[in-house]
Amino acid sequence: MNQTELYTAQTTLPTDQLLEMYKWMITVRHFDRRAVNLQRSGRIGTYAPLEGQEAAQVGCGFALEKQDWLFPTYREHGVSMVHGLPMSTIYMYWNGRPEGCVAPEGVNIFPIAVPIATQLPHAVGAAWASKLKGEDAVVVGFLGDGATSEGDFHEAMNFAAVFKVPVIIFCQNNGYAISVPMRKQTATETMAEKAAAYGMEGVRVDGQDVVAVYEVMKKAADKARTGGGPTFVEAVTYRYGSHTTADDHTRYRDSEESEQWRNEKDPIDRLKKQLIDLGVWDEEKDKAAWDEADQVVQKAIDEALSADPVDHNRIFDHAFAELPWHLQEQREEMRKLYGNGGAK
Amino acid sequence: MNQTELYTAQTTLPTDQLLEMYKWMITVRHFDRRAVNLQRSGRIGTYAPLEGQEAAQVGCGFALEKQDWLFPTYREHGVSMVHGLPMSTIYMYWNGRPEGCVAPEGVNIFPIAVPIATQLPHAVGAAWASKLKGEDAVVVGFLGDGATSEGDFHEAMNFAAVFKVPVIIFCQNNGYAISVPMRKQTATETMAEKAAAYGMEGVRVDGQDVVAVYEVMKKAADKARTGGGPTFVEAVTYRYGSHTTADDHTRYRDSEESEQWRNEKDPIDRLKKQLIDLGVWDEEKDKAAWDEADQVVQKAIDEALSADPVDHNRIFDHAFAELPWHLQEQREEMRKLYGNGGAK
Amino acid sequence: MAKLNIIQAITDGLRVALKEDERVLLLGEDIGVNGGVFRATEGLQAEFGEQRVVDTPLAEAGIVGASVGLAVNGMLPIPEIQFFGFIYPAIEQIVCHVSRVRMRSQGRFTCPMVIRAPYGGGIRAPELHGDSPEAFFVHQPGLKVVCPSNPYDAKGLLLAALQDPDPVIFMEPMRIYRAFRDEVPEEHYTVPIGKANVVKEGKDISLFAYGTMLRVSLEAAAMAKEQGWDVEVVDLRTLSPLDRETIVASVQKTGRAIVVHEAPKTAGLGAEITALINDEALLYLEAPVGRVGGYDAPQPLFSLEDIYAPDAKRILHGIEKVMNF
Amino acid sequence: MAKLNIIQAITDGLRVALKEDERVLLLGEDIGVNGGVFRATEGLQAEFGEQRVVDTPLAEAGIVGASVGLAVNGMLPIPEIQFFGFIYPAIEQIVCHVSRVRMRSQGRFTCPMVIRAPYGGGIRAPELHGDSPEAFFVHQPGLKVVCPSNPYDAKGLLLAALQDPDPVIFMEPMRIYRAFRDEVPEEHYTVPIGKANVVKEGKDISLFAYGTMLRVSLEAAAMAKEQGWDVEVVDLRTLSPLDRETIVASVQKTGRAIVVHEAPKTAGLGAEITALINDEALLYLEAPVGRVGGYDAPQPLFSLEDIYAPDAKRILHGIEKVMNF
Ligand SMILES: Cc1ncc(C[n+]2csc(CCOP(=O)(O)OP(=O)(O)O)c2C)c(N)n1
Ligand SMILES: Cc1ncc(C[n+]2csc(CCOP(=O)(O)OP(=O)(O)O)c2C)c(N)n1
Ligand SMILES: [Mg+2]
Ligand SMILES: [Mg+2]
Repeated sequence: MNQTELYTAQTTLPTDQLLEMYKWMITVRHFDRRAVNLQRSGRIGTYAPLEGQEAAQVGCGFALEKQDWLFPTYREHGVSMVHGLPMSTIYMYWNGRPEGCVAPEGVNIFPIAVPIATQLPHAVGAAWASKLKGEDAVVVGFLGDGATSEGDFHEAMNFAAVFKVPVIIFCQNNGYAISVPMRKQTATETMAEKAAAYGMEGVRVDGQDVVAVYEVMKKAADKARTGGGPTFVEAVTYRYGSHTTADDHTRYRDSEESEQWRNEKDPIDRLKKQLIDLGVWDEEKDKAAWDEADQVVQKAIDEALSADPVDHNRIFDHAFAELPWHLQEQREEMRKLYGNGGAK
Repeated sequence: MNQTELYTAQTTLPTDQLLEMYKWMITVRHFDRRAVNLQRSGRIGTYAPLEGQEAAQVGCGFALEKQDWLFPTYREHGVSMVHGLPMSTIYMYWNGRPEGCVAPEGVNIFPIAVPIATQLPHAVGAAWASKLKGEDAVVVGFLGDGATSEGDFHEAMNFAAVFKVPVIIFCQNNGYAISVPMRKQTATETMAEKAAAYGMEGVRVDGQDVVAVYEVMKKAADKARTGGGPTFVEAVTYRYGSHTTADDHTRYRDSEESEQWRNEKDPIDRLKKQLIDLGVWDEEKDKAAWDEADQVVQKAIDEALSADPVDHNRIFDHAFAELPWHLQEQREEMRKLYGNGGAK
Repeated sequence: MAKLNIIQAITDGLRVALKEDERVLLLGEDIGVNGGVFRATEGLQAEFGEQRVVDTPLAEAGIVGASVGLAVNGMLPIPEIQFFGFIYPAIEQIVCHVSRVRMRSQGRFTCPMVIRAPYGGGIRAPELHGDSPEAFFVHQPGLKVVCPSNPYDAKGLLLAALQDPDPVIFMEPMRIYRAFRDEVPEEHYTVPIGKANVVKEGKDISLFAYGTMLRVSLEAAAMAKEQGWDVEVVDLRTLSPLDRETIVASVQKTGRAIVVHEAPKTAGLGAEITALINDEALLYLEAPVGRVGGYDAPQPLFSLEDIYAPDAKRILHGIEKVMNF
Repeated sequence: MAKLNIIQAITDGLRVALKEDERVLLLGEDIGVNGGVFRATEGLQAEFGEQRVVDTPLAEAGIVGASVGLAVNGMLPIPEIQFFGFIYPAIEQIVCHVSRVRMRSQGRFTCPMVIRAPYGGGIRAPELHGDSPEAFFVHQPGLKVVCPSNPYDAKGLLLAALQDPDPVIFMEPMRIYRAFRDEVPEEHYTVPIGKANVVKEGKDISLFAYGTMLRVSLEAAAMAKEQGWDVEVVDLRTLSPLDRETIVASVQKTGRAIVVHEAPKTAGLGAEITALINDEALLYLEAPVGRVGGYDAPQPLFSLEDIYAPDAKRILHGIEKVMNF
């Protein structure tokens, strides 16, 4: 039942889907690099880069249906945009804007959970509701390697298995929790083997191979959708850069390590080579694709950065459905001191 | 590395040790039955009976050295008395008396932890300290089957394995968490298999066979003492009675089940038969042993119930090393209203 | 009308909710076939099935965390925490998520739920079964906190909490679960959240209490009567948001006030109510607001619990101090 | 004497502690080779080894829970919680155990430790990095809570906390970690726990603040000066137990008071201090005690954090309300 050797792609996908995946992966990477630069130039706040993890996220995103739910961490930009979250929304989040947490109606993406692993019980609960309502929506709860140490991970895994809910617990094992390497995080060789402790299927997949990730997630999603219950998926991947723009990864690991991943296991190079071998891709097409990505990303950046200043009434607007007296008075005082914001 | 089929005794022990174990087991059982009756007759408060779990606890107690530490739950009366906690202390605990939490100097038994699984990180920390100080004390953290669902269990198991501390996590799987049977608690067949998720050795042992429990615990303790790190032990056992005297087990399980355990797997009957087969025991000796147990237990009860009324100054005596001003004033007021207690 | 005690009124309220709203789902430890350790869910699993009255694994963060996901995806969960003192492992879920989902998602998602928990001491239970950490939840924005003191309010507040679009912490006074019975209507009715109840009018001093302490306070008020002091007793019923109007009006009338709770005195509800009176009625005060709470020492084992929690004698002493100021 | 900022003073205090007392052990997330996300433990693992400065798995209950066992068995742990807003998963360990071990064991076991955590907003960090849940720990008996506002106090309070036989929550004002430098003695010294500090004498109104809010309050005091109000500014330094003498003496002198903190206003420290003043100095009050806190709404994302937390303008407005009462 448990697959703890690295799962690699068994089949190949239709060319047009591979092309679509590839374009998404470069878009995600470009989005990410621009975000890092925006932070450097002081135009957005602290940002959590994902460069290196594009295949894990795009592969996951492609395996899901529109009605499915995501319960993301702060690093799920890639899968979130594939699942329908506007890029500009994500940029706004990293600019500390409330709109940055709001997915469009019909896009089932829960706001980013900052406290580690706390979103996993939510994912299990949402999947439970989906099951109770007889809907065919599947839920994906995201986490990293470090998050497996938190009690909430344990409780969520156990609830998922006991109630056999349609959830996939998707762990992107990028080798580090900020500065802490996996070997200091757990005494196991893999994360996937932890699933057995819950009587849950666990799969370890090459997170740099978008097709492998897609296959594993698709299988898990189909299983969940047809009443087969939860799956734990460990995607073995790597973040090339720092934990966030506030972090300096050279303090805790030698750059050779990340260079090696970049040179030998880059998910984009890898797919690009496949596409070229298939004879459906070349450098010219590639340049065009990056240019297109740049336009899309630029548009999102312009939108995010040109948005009106945040209306400070938002502090109160959604604190409660109906503001209790003390919040009403505090809002009044705020308006008196700092202006009405957008309030009528 | 993992032993998930039921471990049964490989050797037999010296006759005098078996006799000693047997006497302890009947003493524990007698202590337990008297406690239930004392509660019924209103002379102590709610009590958590352990009848049926004597072998698991006595076998564990015998495997430990004087300097070893226990971090018990509310049901560890048996192992606690074997390890040196006076019976009268235990009775006082169930009478809501502060002295009931206090082990004699030199007896390393931490006060009972009521919040489920919260004592396990303490056990790991104490074992860690023992390792850092280069002492050869081993620590045992106790829990039940239900407790494996709590986040603190998970975090303690992971810390134990990552820091490779001399701790044994000893789970008495008595089949129920109050009314909730194991199959609703976890989707695994056993508790022992959960250890693998932490890269820890897990052993499942017949908790009704005192020798088997002794062997497994002795091995785990020797391993811990010699730097081999932690072990998770699942002792498969059963509580014949209710969760506590405030519970009614007939509401959630049919009494046949417990009758069956009692008739077919009783740890005391089992050892008694062995002793008789060995030709070292007979009914006469047995009666004498129960009489002796009765005297010891009666003495403890007299001591516990004849103790002076609790001095209410104890509310403040140990709140802080030095009472801050507001507690001093509150103590003054208490004395004014309710008398000095034993205060000079 | 049936005469029910508090625990029966809660069971009745839960039954009404399960009947009326298919989104309602009860989850917790031992609430199924066992009917809960206090029998609050007695018979409900048999009546509504294992899908709607669910025994969970032993994990409070899991119970509350799963409830967040259930609520966000359209259910109306009623998680039971077996004792309020066992809510601590769920505090991260409550403080980081239950209370913030609406705000974080700017209203895109909401998290209505009623978290039930019996609180307070007095039943000779082991340690930590008697904690009263309500101040934590009153301090945390995004939550409401209610606490009934009688069967009628218990059912009415429970059904009001379930109608509330925001999450509510529902504290149950376990010591008086079965202490007395009231007429409780069979049908659906609500007791409004945010409204206190003047249970006994008086002109000399206003006493504010809730839950278990209400009746003890009435006792103290009767004793005070003998000393010629006419105590107005106010049952707060909702601890967050507080019913400022009723509290302030009462103090403006009497000019004196005292707050009573089981929780430790320092930084408890008494502090907030004293501060509220300070804000709104300082000039009416003829004496400092009195606070009678549990001692600022960890709650002791049960042999000392009666002396730890305020009793009528201690409350009377508090009243004396305020009256004789 | 070296001029150090707050973060350097803390590092220095930790170094002194590690040097002087072999029982001392630091544990937490990313505190080893990375030196902590704020560099509070910079260089300490290199200097004292992996046994004494320990990177733990990502689990706060585990960190604090293991610290209980370490302390009980003779070590003196200094767990770091990466941000105060991430202490919630450890609250069960703190409230049920850290604070109660001495009482529960009647002194047989003790649990001395210093739990360090940076608190408050203002650094443009993601959500929940800016929480200020100190009121929880002030309400819980068995704990002490301290919060320095400058480098000298930071080292002195840290070393005092380490000498304290009881557990101490050590709040670090992250927004001003590097804001300014003070003369900080190299050697061991302590700033007594339980003693507030009158940083600016004044005769018209007493302002009580701590940590990050101290300097903002001094700004507000300067602005008030222009309006002719002479504000006395008191740095509480210890939040539990409060320095009653200093607080009361100040209010008796000025007749007016205001409390400032970043945490939400309702049931925060401001409530307890208002109640304390009510208890001890009611008759001296010429106006209600003012409370300036964070709004009673969940802390927003950072684009709104400056308007959420009190600034000099809001504090001045609070002062005005009290002065013009
Ligand atoms: C409860 C909690 N503790 C600590 C943190 C601070 N923190 C943010 S990310 C992180 C490391 C997470 O590592 P991992 O789970 O591997 O995810 P990754 O960042 O590598 O994607 C930590 C410790 C937090 N956000 N929440
Ligand atoms: C955190 C917490 N939640 C709930 C409880 C109430 N409770 C006490 S014992 C118990 C069941 C424990 O079952 P198990 O771990 O199997 O141990 P056993 O009682 O069977 O020995 C529960 C739910 C508690 N004490 N602590
Ligand atoms: Mg990681
Ligand atoms: Mg059990």
